Amino acid sequence: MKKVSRSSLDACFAAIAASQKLYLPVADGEKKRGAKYAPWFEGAVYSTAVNTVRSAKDFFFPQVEKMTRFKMDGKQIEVEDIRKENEDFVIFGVRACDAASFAILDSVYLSDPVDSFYQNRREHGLIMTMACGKPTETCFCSVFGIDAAEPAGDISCWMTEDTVYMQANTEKGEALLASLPMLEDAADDAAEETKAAIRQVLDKLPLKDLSTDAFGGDKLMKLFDSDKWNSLSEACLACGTCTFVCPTCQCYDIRDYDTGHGIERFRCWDSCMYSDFTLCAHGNTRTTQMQRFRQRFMHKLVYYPSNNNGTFGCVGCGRCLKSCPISMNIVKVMKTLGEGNE
Amino acid sequence: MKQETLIPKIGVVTDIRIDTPDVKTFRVVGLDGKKVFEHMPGQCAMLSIPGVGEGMFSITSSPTNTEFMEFSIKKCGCLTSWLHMMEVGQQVTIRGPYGNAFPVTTDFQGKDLLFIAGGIGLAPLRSVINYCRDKKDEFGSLHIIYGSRSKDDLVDYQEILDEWMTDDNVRVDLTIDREQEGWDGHVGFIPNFVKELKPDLNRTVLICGPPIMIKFTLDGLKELGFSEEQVYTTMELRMKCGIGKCGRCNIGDKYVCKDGPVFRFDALSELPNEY
Amino acid sequence: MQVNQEFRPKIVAFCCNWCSYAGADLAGTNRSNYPADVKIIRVPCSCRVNPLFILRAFQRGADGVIMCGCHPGDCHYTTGNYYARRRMTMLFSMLDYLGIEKERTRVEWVSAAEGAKFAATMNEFTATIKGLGENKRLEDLRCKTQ
Amino acid sequence: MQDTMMKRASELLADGTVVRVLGWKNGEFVYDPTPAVFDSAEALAQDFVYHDFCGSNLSKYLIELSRLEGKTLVFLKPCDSYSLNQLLTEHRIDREKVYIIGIPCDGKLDPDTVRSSAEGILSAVTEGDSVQVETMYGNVTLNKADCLLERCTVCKSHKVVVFDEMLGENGTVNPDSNRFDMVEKLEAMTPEERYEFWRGELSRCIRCNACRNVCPACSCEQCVFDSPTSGVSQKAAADSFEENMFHIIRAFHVAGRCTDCGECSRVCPQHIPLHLLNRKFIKDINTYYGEYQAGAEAGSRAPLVNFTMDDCEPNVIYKGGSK
Amino acid sequence: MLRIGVFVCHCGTNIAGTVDVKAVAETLGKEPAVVFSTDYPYMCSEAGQNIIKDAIKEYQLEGVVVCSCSPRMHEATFRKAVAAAGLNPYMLEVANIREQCSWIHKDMAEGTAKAIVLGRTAVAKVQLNAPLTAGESPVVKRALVIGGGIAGIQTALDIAEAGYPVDIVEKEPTIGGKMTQIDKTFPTLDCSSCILTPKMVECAQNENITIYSYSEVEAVTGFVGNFSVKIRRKARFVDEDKCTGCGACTEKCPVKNAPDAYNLGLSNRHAAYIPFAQAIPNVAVLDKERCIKLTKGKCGLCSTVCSAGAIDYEQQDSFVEEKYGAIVAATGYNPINIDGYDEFAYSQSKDVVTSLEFERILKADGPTEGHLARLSDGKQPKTIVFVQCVGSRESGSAHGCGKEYCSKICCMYTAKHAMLCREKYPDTDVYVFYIDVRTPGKNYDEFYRRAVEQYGVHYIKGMVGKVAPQADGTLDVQASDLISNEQLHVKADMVVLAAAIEPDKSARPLATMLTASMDTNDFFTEAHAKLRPVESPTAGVFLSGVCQGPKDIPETVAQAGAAASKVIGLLAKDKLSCNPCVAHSNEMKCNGCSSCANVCPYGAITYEDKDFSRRKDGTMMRRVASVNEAVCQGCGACTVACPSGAMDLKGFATSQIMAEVDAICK
Repeated sequence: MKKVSRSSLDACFAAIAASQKLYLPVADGEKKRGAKYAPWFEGAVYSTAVNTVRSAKDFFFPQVEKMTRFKMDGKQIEVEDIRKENEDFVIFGVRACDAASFAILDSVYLSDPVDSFYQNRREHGLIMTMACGKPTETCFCSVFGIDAAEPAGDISCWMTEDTVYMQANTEKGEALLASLPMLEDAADDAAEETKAAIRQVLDKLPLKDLSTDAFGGDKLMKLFDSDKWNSLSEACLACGTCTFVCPTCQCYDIRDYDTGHGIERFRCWDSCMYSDFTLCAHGNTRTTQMQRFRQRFMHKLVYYPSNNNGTFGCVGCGRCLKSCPISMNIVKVMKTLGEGNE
Repeated sequence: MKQETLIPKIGVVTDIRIDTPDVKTFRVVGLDGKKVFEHMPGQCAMLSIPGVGEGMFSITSSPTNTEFMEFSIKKCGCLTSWLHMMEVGQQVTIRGPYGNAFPVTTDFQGKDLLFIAGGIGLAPLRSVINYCRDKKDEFGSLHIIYGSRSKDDLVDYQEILDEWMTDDNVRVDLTIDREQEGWDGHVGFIPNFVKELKPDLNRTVLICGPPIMIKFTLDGLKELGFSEEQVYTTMELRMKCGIGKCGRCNIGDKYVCKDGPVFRFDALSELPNEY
Repeated sequence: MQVNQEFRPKIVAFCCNWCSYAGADLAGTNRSNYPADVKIIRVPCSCRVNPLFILRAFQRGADGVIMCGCHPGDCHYTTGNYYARRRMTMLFSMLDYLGIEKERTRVEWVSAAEGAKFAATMNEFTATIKGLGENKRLEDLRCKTQ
Repeated sequence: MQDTMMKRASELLADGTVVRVLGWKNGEFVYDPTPAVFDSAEALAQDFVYHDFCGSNLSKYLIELSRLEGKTLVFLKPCDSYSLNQLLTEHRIDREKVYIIGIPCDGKLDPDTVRSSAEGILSAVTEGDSVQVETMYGNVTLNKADCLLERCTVCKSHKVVVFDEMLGENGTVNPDSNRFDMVEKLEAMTPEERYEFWRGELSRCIRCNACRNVCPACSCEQCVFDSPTSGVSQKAAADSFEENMFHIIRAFHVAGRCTDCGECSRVCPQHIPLHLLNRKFIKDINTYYGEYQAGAEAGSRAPLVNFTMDDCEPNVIYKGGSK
Repeated sequence: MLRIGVFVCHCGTNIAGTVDVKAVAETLGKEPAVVFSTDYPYMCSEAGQNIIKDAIKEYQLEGVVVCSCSPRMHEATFRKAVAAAGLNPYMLEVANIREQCSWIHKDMAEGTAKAIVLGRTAVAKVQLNAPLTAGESPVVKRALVIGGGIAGIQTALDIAEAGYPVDIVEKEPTIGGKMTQIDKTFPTLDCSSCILTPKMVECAQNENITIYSYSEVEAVTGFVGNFSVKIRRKARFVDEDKCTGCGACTEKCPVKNAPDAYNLGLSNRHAAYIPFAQAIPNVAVLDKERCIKLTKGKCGLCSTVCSAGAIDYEQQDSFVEEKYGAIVAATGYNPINIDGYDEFAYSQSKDVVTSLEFERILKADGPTEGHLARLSDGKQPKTIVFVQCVGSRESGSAHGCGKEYCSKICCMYTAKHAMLCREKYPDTDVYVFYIDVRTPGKNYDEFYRRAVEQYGVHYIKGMVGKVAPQADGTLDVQASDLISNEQLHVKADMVVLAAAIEPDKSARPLATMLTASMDTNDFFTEAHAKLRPVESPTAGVFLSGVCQGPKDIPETVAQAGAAASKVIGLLAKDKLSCNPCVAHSNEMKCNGCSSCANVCPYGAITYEDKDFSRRKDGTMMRRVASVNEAVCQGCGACTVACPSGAMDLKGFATSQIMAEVDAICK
């Protein structure tokens, strides 16, 4: 384990940023806007807010990415592979929940056939996580077995009043820490006190007892046919907010754009909440908002675990609890469906 | 950098056959004049005209055809209309093959097969039929029940007449929905026709056609004594990205792109009715 | 080909069929010169011009968009240009509010008899756009020729 | 107020005047009630709430609800009643199918603001001018005025403009609202400054469409942006142009119809001050075509489907107004 | 993708002089979808057209682009050529490379480059063209004239004369209108009744004309060629078919104090009355406000004296519903109410009268039986002051009822009045205070000059500030003489005010029913101020007389005839072919919000509730717009007003214009 005083943290950032791109959470303008990831710059102030409004998935699965270009000439088509090898980058301050979300994204994008766009970013990205000193009421990562005191990532960090402790978990992380001269060695258990303090707070979180017993692959038909979906979804506006701030939502659409001098094929986030998500030439398989709403939560709580050894497709980051325009969210869904269904 | 499955190859249309007023069959090869890739019967490929759209189509030619692939495409939307306007020599983009295939090398081995198709639903089955005909030794006899709205809407009619009907190992029963001049064959809807024909109960069944036809035919087969375990269908209409990642194709926890498009009905009936 | 890389703007002019398009024709008949940068799209009435078209033009690389219609009160459809007038006022105001150069958009009423005015307007407008340079604030980078 | 509302709703359900009640349902935390439909007194008793976090505008839900059998009871705050009136004007809601109870409002709280001032909220109660917040990390007292939704800080009207009955006393229009101050501030900037300001804001857009979907004026059966021919990629901010395009056209389409209910800004997950676009149009309409408040009267003709022969010319933009 | 052919015209050297037409044809030939491209010296010539026709057949062209002169010149020509080759005429686009290219550019390279862009734009558009067919709608061969004044009468007579049935709806018990009340007409001074009455009689006698007097239009639906109109026939309590017009009821009627509208209330009539001797129809009416039988249930005297048994106290309003191919509005005018003009003492003195009241005084069947006399004391006035422009040409709204426009007829009738006074009563002093004297028109200025020069009328340029009734019964007229720049006092015995005229109050609701537009003064607007002055923008609705704007009798009659000829032209057709470039609504996208209907100048958009039941979701009724293609003129205002883009315009579709934009900016 390494450590650095908080006063030297900036120097540490500067050293990382000297060799590669470094992103870290900073305050996003006015207070109520919370935090966002931004490239480090001289004078950037690391925000300890829990959590950034947008998740860290953006780094690996950006909202829009160009895939390929086509030149059309009469009957001829020319395909241009515009992929470029990514540059190395570091994301600092990723919370335990987001760190756990990468495994879920990996299970989709790195399974065969591998998505090379995603893979390339993953290979070049280094994740420095930060344990949650001050989790908030919307946090419920522990429900999904995530320990906010012990975040994953290439490097895990803990912050106290005056010190930041860093623990490399991978070779990549090891190498980065080794390259930072301002780091001092610390005892392997140096962060234990901090972890204990964090766990004490985690134990007080209002949602810590949320039960997942009613969910999982084996409950598929019972949950699918539940009549509670109607009332749960009645206020849903069919916007994509929850899916776009969600660290594990990974649906996309592939579209063509005629630039006037060629066709650009790009991929963009899509949302299962949108009415035309499943619309195709033969019709639409999910015509009501209830069906679309159900799909999102069934996916996270039933379908995904069914195909992934019981791992849920939610990491309890709480973003949807904060962002949903009508305050409907996975916690309410779980509680409502869970009632009498354990 | 590694091969990216979402980045397509170029295919050239070398032949266009007009099957029915709204179905055309396109022959596609790669720029080198060879098949773009190998496939198994029931698998699909993503065809696209950049700027117009991408669409998943079942490969209707048999894998035993070593020269080219064929796609029978019905005109029903923006992309298919565009495809129908193509001329020979037009290039398209193509990626695949996608999805599972009919279990021709496993479950179907040695079995007598019954094909039931409605309209353009013959397209994915044609690949299996011709595969089985070419590998006669591996399969029992083939029974094909095929129907369409009218005589003019029967896809591959010439091939049916010239090749299938002349094959001793193949029995073909055709029907059309309504009486028509110049048609002395059977008239009536497929589900009833199947019931009338009372096919052998030991046959393994492959159904493809409009959802309503599939539903009633399946009911009819069950009445006759067939079990769901005997019956297969394909749902390639639900495929979008082709690789089970874009998030659309799931029926319950099954992804049509990965777990399908070929399903046995006993597996399908365990899933939510959202298809 | 050209040695000096003079900036040649792309200008789209929407002209109503009954007055301004006829005015443009008259400008031609009178051999009144105006820059070839101006290309005209014929619409039945100025009220057919949707703000979407104007934004689309900028997206696709236009540097200036001008809309011409019958003088207020002279609309072939009696009231079309009154609606167009309000719509364009609102749209232009919004573009300006977003910091997009307001001089890139313009409305001019040109009657079928005002061939000279049409040519003069186009000369003047092209000069203004040339002065402003390339449209940067409402461009779509994808559409720029590489 | 909550009890009075519940009592009255139960009465109307009991006497058959209405068959369902549209209101707010208790949330997980104090600040997250969800709009909900109740069909019995029991359901009301169990979950119905009304408090200072019930900011969401219920009027848009009535488009669907008024198509159902039977009457729907809805509670409308002043802002919401303007939206409802506008929807009536546009024939989107059948007035006969709605029973409106007007409820006075003295400002709703912005959960984001409260949350940003108090982490780990366990409860929050308004007491007079202050909000008492209990958090996991201790108690905090906030000034209510500092926690209001933006629209409430510049409230245009405390008057419920359409109702079948009022609970409590109806308020009045607030002619002294300074809701255009920020618009004026922007107008006073140079175009370059304005451009920078809006680029900064609009580049944050994630195209989640929450602003559109919550907007009572954006009630189209199918949005123009949801058409494959729109030339805009609907859900992807594929280029800065698309952000501009979406927001300009959205503002344009609601121009003269927007009642300034502020829902767009309330729901934006990225906190883009979208109301400043709508208010610009409202201000322009007031300046150029005479004072007009959408939704103030059902049946009024929206300024952009109206004209006078001596309207100003579009070049008024070049002359006056902003720099 | 359509198979497109491109045809580039040289127009001699007109185009080829500054545009390299070969290069244009060659470049456009390489565009995707263009399967044939050529150039020719004169595309519009027969040989040129044959090239197009042949190519359509040979290359199975589905779309044609002609790069030539302005489409305003030869679009129709090429459409015909294309149609002759079996292609839909609307599958053609013209790229204007002459007026908008070769003629304005001098540089060959520049002209050629632009011509290519214009051609490419047309190719992009035609790619999205759809075959259009002009719809047809049958024409009901019957016309309706609303208003039975001289305008309506003349229009009806002209239409009837051409052999078409025509109905007149008149809200008063008799046709004739304002002209019946007038004494003499300028500039010939012939008797108004003498020229009007024969026309009224002709109306009554013409078999093609049906007069619905004492009737009003209640509702109008339909569109050009096919209007349905509901007419309310107000109860007159006299059976029109039985009444002989003998007048017995009017003589015996005990109620004698009803103000006589024919005399503008200057005298009284009975409750049972015939408006005036020459009324058409010559049928009595019972004034239901005043008739004792109808108000109190007693009396019944008229019934007893009526030998024809025509009196029917139980009569109710009845309704007639009829179909018409064309409708003419001829609703006329009224003088404005000048009660607001306190300074002229109109409400204080009986001797301050309006010009129309003065007409009644001069006319033989008026309250003074044609003697020039003061209404206060019956004495003949010695000094008469005429005040011009009372309520006309008033800017702002000093009196709340003034009009900004010129009423047009006042200068002339005042000259007439002044002249008549001086001729019959040469000892009368006549003063006319005016702002301007406006006398354009044949023999008009001569007429006015005669009043000044021959009859010695005192014309004074200046405004009357005040009229003060004096104790001796005279009126002190205080005025300014703007020419000598001095204040004047005239001691007058009578003051005549030339009150402004305004459209009849019935015009506004009628316009709403007809979806015809009106200006802010409630005059009907014409389809084009100069070129289509007697047509309303609403197809099938025509304008006759003052309802369109102030005018005098000769002008009214001229316009009435013009309107009639337009109606005849319409009714002569068996079917109307509609403009195929019309709006249409996509019901799936339509919100039913009425934005489109609000901006439609033609009232072409209607709404209906339609069932949009979706699978599983039960019934769903939605209000959706539909466009009447026979009425829509294709301006496209609705397409932009529609927020959801449900409205589109055939021939100028959003996608087409977008494609043009894209092509230009490429």
